[in-house]
Amino acid sequence: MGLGLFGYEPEGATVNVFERPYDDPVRVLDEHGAVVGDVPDLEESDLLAVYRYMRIARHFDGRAVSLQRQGRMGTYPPLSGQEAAQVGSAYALGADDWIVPSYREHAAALVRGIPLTQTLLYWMGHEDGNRAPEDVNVLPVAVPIASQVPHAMGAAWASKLRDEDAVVCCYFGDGATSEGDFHEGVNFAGVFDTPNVFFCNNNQWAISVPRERQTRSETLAQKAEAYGIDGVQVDGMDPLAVYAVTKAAVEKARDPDPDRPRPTLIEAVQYRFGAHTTADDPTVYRDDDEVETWRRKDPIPRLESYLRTEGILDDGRVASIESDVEAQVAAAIDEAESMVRPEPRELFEHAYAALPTELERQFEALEALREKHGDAAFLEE
Amino acid sequence: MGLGLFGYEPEGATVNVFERPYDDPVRVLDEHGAVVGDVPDLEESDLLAVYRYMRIARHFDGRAVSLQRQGRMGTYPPLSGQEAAQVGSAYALGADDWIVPSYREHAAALVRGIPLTQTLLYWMGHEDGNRAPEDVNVLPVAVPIASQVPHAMGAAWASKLRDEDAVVCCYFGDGATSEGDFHEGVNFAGVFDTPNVFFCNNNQWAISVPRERQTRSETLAQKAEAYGIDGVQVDGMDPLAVYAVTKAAVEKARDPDPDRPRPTLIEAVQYRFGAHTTADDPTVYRDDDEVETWRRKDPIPRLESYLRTEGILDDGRVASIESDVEAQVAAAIDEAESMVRPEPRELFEHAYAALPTELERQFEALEALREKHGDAAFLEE
Amino acid sequence: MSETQNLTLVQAVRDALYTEMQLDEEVIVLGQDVGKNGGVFRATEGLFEEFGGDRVVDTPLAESGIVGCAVGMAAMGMRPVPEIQFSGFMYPSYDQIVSHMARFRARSRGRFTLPMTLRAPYGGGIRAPEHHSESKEAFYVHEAGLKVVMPSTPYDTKGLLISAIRDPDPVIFLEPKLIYRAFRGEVPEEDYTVPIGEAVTRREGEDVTVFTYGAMARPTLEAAESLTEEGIDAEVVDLRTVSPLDREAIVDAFKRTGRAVVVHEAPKTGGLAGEITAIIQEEALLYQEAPVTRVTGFDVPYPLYALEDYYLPSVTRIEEGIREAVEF
Amino acid sequence: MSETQNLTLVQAVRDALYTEMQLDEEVIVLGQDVGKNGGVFRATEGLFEEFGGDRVVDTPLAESGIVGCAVGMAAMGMRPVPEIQFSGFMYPSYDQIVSHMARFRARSRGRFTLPMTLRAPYGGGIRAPEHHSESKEAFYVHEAGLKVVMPSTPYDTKGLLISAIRDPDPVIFLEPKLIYRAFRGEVPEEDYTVPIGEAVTRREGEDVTVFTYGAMARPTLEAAESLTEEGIDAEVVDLRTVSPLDREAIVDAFKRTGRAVVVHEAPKTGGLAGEITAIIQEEALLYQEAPVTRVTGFDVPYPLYALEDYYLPSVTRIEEGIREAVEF
Ligand SMILES: Cc1ncc(C[n+]2csc(CCOP(=O)(O)OP(=O)(O)O)c2C)c(N)n1
Ligand SMILES: Cc1ncc(C[n+]2csc(CCOP(=O)(O)OP(=O)(O)O)c2C)c(N)n1
Ligand SMILES: [Mg+2]
Ligand SMILES: [Mg+2]
Repeated sequence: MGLGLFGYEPEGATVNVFERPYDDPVRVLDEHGAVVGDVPDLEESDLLAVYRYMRIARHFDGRAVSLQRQGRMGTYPPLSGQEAAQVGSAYALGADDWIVPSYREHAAALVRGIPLTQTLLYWMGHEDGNRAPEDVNVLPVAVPIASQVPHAMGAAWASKLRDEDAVVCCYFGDGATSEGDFHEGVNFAGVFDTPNVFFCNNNQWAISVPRERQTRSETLAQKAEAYGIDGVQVDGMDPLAVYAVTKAAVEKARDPDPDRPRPTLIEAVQYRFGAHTTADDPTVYRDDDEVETWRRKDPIPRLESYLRTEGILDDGRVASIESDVEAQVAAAIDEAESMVRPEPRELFEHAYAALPTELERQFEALEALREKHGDAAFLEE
Repeated sequence: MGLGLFGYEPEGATVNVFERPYDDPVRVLDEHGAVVGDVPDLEESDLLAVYRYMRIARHFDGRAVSLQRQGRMGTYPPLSGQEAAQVGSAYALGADDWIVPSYREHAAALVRGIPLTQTLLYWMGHEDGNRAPEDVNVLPVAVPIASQVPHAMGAAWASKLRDEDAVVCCYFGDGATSEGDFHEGVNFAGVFDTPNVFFCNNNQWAISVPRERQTRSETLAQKAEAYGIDGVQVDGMDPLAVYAVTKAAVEKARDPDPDRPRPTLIEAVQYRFGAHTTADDPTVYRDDDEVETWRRKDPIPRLESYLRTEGILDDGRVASIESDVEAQVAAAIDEAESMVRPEPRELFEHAYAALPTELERQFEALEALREKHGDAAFLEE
Repeated sequence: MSETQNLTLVQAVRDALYTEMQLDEEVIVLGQDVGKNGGVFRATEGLFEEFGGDRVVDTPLAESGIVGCAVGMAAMGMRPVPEIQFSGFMYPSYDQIVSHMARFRARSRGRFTLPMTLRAPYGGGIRAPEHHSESKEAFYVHEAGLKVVMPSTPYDTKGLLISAIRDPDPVIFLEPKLIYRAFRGEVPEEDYTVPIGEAVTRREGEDVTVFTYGAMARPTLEAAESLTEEGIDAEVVDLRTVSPLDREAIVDAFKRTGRAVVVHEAPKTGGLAGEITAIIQEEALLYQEAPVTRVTGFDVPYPLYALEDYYLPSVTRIEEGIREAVEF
Repeated sequence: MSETQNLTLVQAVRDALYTEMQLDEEVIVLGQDVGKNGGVFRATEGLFEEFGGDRVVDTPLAESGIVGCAVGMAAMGMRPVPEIQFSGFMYPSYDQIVSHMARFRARSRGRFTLPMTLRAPYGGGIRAPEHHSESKEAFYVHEAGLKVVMPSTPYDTKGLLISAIRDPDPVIFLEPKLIYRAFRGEVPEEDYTVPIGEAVTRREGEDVTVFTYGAMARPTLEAAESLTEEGIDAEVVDLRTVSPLDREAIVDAFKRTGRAVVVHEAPKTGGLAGEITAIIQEEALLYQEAPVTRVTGFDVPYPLYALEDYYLPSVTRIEEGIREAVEF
């Protein structure tokens, strides 16, 4: 397998990423990008892709926040600081694998094939933004916290029952671990030994509630004990460590070792640099100092510095990536903003496979009113 | 404190009941009643009381099952085999402490002061059976599995916030640990460090679903890890071990050690000898052999044999306890059966503190119908 | 004509499951005690032996987990049929039901559909403990995206359950446990469907139309029969599906008599009788000759069994309700 | 007369909490982000600083835990006021609400009562993400043992919330977040109560009676005002409490005009408009001159914000509904 110290080694090596103490996070790069662990076996093009995705995510995030400020988009949940966790993990999945996101996984979704335009549309209030293209294995955004965890388990169970290879990676936050659905979903995964990766984005805060207030357990990774599955902590701001750990978990889920559970709970320790959403003011509940401390762990300069050291990046390539990224995000925004407001029919269209008569009538009544009064009759205020 | 090896020793002894491996259950008496651990410091009268309560519970259980068979009672959940866990734990509580039961804790409720007559009435379908006498600190029977766990946490929190001394002991089964409410309630207890004892009656089965199918974790006690609280396994068919462990947990909850969490999760390993309820046929899903193996651990002969060895019991005292117990249970049955069917007004009486007009009208309509047609109008079929 | 069997309602449930599991590998049954034990009401009896533990699955005791994982399986195109042991234990999964099961299609604009059927026995009258007698169909009818079916005969049960399992949308299938074994009916051995969303007239009548469904269909028919002695000729319409309601059938049947009674065991306030009344008066007020009478459970928690006979609509109460509508 | 302040509706919420916490030590506020953050809508702003972390408590992210532990505290005689951040996130606690909060008194025959108040902002129109715009009061109205309050003015909000906190029974207090800051009103500084269960007439009128509550009260009043130009004189009744409904007020107000419209943003089928219609026709059919018109949300999942204006009853839609009732 070649993942060395961090790898999942079915041959029975004694040092195994799943046998570390829960409070000893897997690390590959330190805060300055110096190598402090086993570098996963990635091609140069892959390393560049990871870097590039993180840059897109960061730039997208900034643009989205300002679109919201300008009234061109609704409430938006920023992800800055969390790029490594999202990109590193999503990049470790195979083509047929699935992700089951919460509402903040724009970068993971992008890696898995959701166009930026759709993410924008979604936060601009268009239902279409939540429709993954046919060949993209991403379940819709789940807003009720932790409610997607049982879905991920069920999807993985379907894969197992059908003798398919797909592994299902579920994202959720530190706050989500307090919900009953987290417990029930992960427990099911243990019992039915489903090919799941439960990826916890521990960004230290659930809106204003700090991690210590969610639970008294020292780590979130150790919650795996309650389900008899593997649990591991990783430096969630180290894209290579996240990649390595997720890869190991995915491989174990796909090709199970008879002695190990297929499911893994990964706690990716990280920080959200910005507000919870554009509706939130984090200065009310947390100190600038804390933010500064975590900003020093920023995953992007970290990987960039490593890639520069390795000779994979230099000023010129960085500049060209930068302008590509800007162009790509700008194009997505243009496209999203050029979409027309959906037709009212869309309210009804997908409630059922075939519209019940009463809904047809309600739609007709709406149309009659539009006919009579025009759209202004609804859009007032 | 004097509990020795099993005790909670705030002075900082190194061997502590809460620092055992999760899969090493606390034991005091072996299956034959021989002493294999530290006997808790109990007066002779207390030992006899524990014995006597267990005998009442066993006898009551048999009578209740036959009342149901004879159509004199509704569905009833038997507890035979589980007397030690219920009596040993309830007996360890202080006068002001509370219990929060599920539906099978008739023996624990009895120890805490719920008259047998009320338990009978409840299973005979009378609401009054669920009204604890004013001075009895027992919450009503909770039928939805695990839903009482957050209540127990809230009650303990109230005690803490009011600077009171009461500890709250919550009972639930092995199956209950799979529910979200177990997770949420125990997690809250960890975070708010409430004076709680979470007492899991692991009787190996949740109706037909075996313990191994509930969760992949090796023990239920280890689920405490997920909440940063203490977890301990105890031989749930050893009344003295149950007493000792519960006592330690209660004392820790009441007089907290700054270095330890107040809440404890106790897994009492035990077996239900009979059916899940009188509506269940366990032969469909479990082997007689298994039942036989566990019957050998029967808590009653075990304690009896210890008490005989200690000279506390002899044939004469056993016989006199036996006839007392029979008389007591018979009297309770007579009393319960002499209760008249509640009046229909009882349907409405306690829905609200003051009956809303519409409910008053609904009641009047019911009475008018009774007036006109007599009770037969409702009781047909 | 195909062979028929003489089955109870619960046997018809089992037969429908068996039939669909035979025909479609993607159908799996999951829930508490549905496997080796065959279900606490024997609705899944023998399926575990027939189809094995991968298709008839005993789950941990966690309703939100059961419904939630079925959502995930269904999103992948399987046809899970989760069972909740009693409808009173559906509430822990309420978020999964209303936030996900109902909305996955709309949320994903049809990319993901949920061909799942959530079964649960509902209703009172069996001398059961607390929470085992609930009839809260209104909780699901108010949420768009769900279909809610409540059969009253073995024939309908099999046909409707097969329709539910084949339906591209999620269906909640509430089974009247009071009449699980109350009587038998002829049920074809083959697979057949009864369409979801169609009411059926169980008894024709001239004077008044009585709407009901599920376990209340029998006492309602009994009341209608017995009132012929008093010269009252009541029509009885069995709704069978409570969401979406068969508005056309309701309005047509009402217009023929101008008088209506709705019978259900759910509490009155916020129950379906109110909705049906509203439909009638919004579409047929000018035909209305009397107020719609609601014969329902009372607005109180369902009692323990010593008082349940007073709670449930009895034949006498239904008769009174019909008289009231006729005599107005 | 006591001093008054000019407050928004959300400030009135805060003021009620502040007032009761001052007066009664047993009142505690708990929920997600209610502490240091002062609530995502600032409904608990400053309370943490004033009363400390033992009485204004940030909880873990677990709704069933929040409601369930409040049940336990209330059973011990405290008066907890749990907040659920949005009413669309009450569903994970649905079992605690309907199986316990509603039934503890009845179950224990009055030994244990639950003087708790569950607060949640409800309703649409604020351009919020999915699940943040729900109006599903009907889910709670169908369960006996609960009271459900939905205020529409700052004055009522403070008075009703104080009543709720003092009520011996559990109250669900749904706050119209659309109008949290839409306008201000005079609110006494002292403690005062507005009785739960009493509707109020907001506008007298001769031709038709319009029933509404919560956030829809404003557009309804606006529609009523604007229709005077057409010579239509509409009465507007604000229900304020939706469980128990003020049947007397509903029936009396209806009898005066013989025509009614019910306006709510909840979906139509199974919504309160149906129940109100049923009440009217069961008590006042002979006064009825037109079908009761329901102006409600549609029977679809609440849309993302690009379409929400089409979903919510607008002034124009309400006007049309009133015209329909008047012109029938
Ligand atoms: C069931 C539910 N309760 C409450 C909310 C409101 N809410 C949205 S995000 C959030 C905090 C989530 O914290 P966490 O799980 O740590 O994820 P993060 O936002 O930090 O990524 C809350 C309380 C919700 N969406 N769903
Ligand atoms: C929420 C809920 N789901 C299902 C049931 C039905 N039911 C009653 S007891 C039981 C098994 C409980 O097992 P366990 O927790 O181990 O307790 P035990 O009965 O063994 O004491 C089930 C599934 C219920 N009462 N509540
Ligand atoms: Mg977080
Ligand atoms: Mg058990």
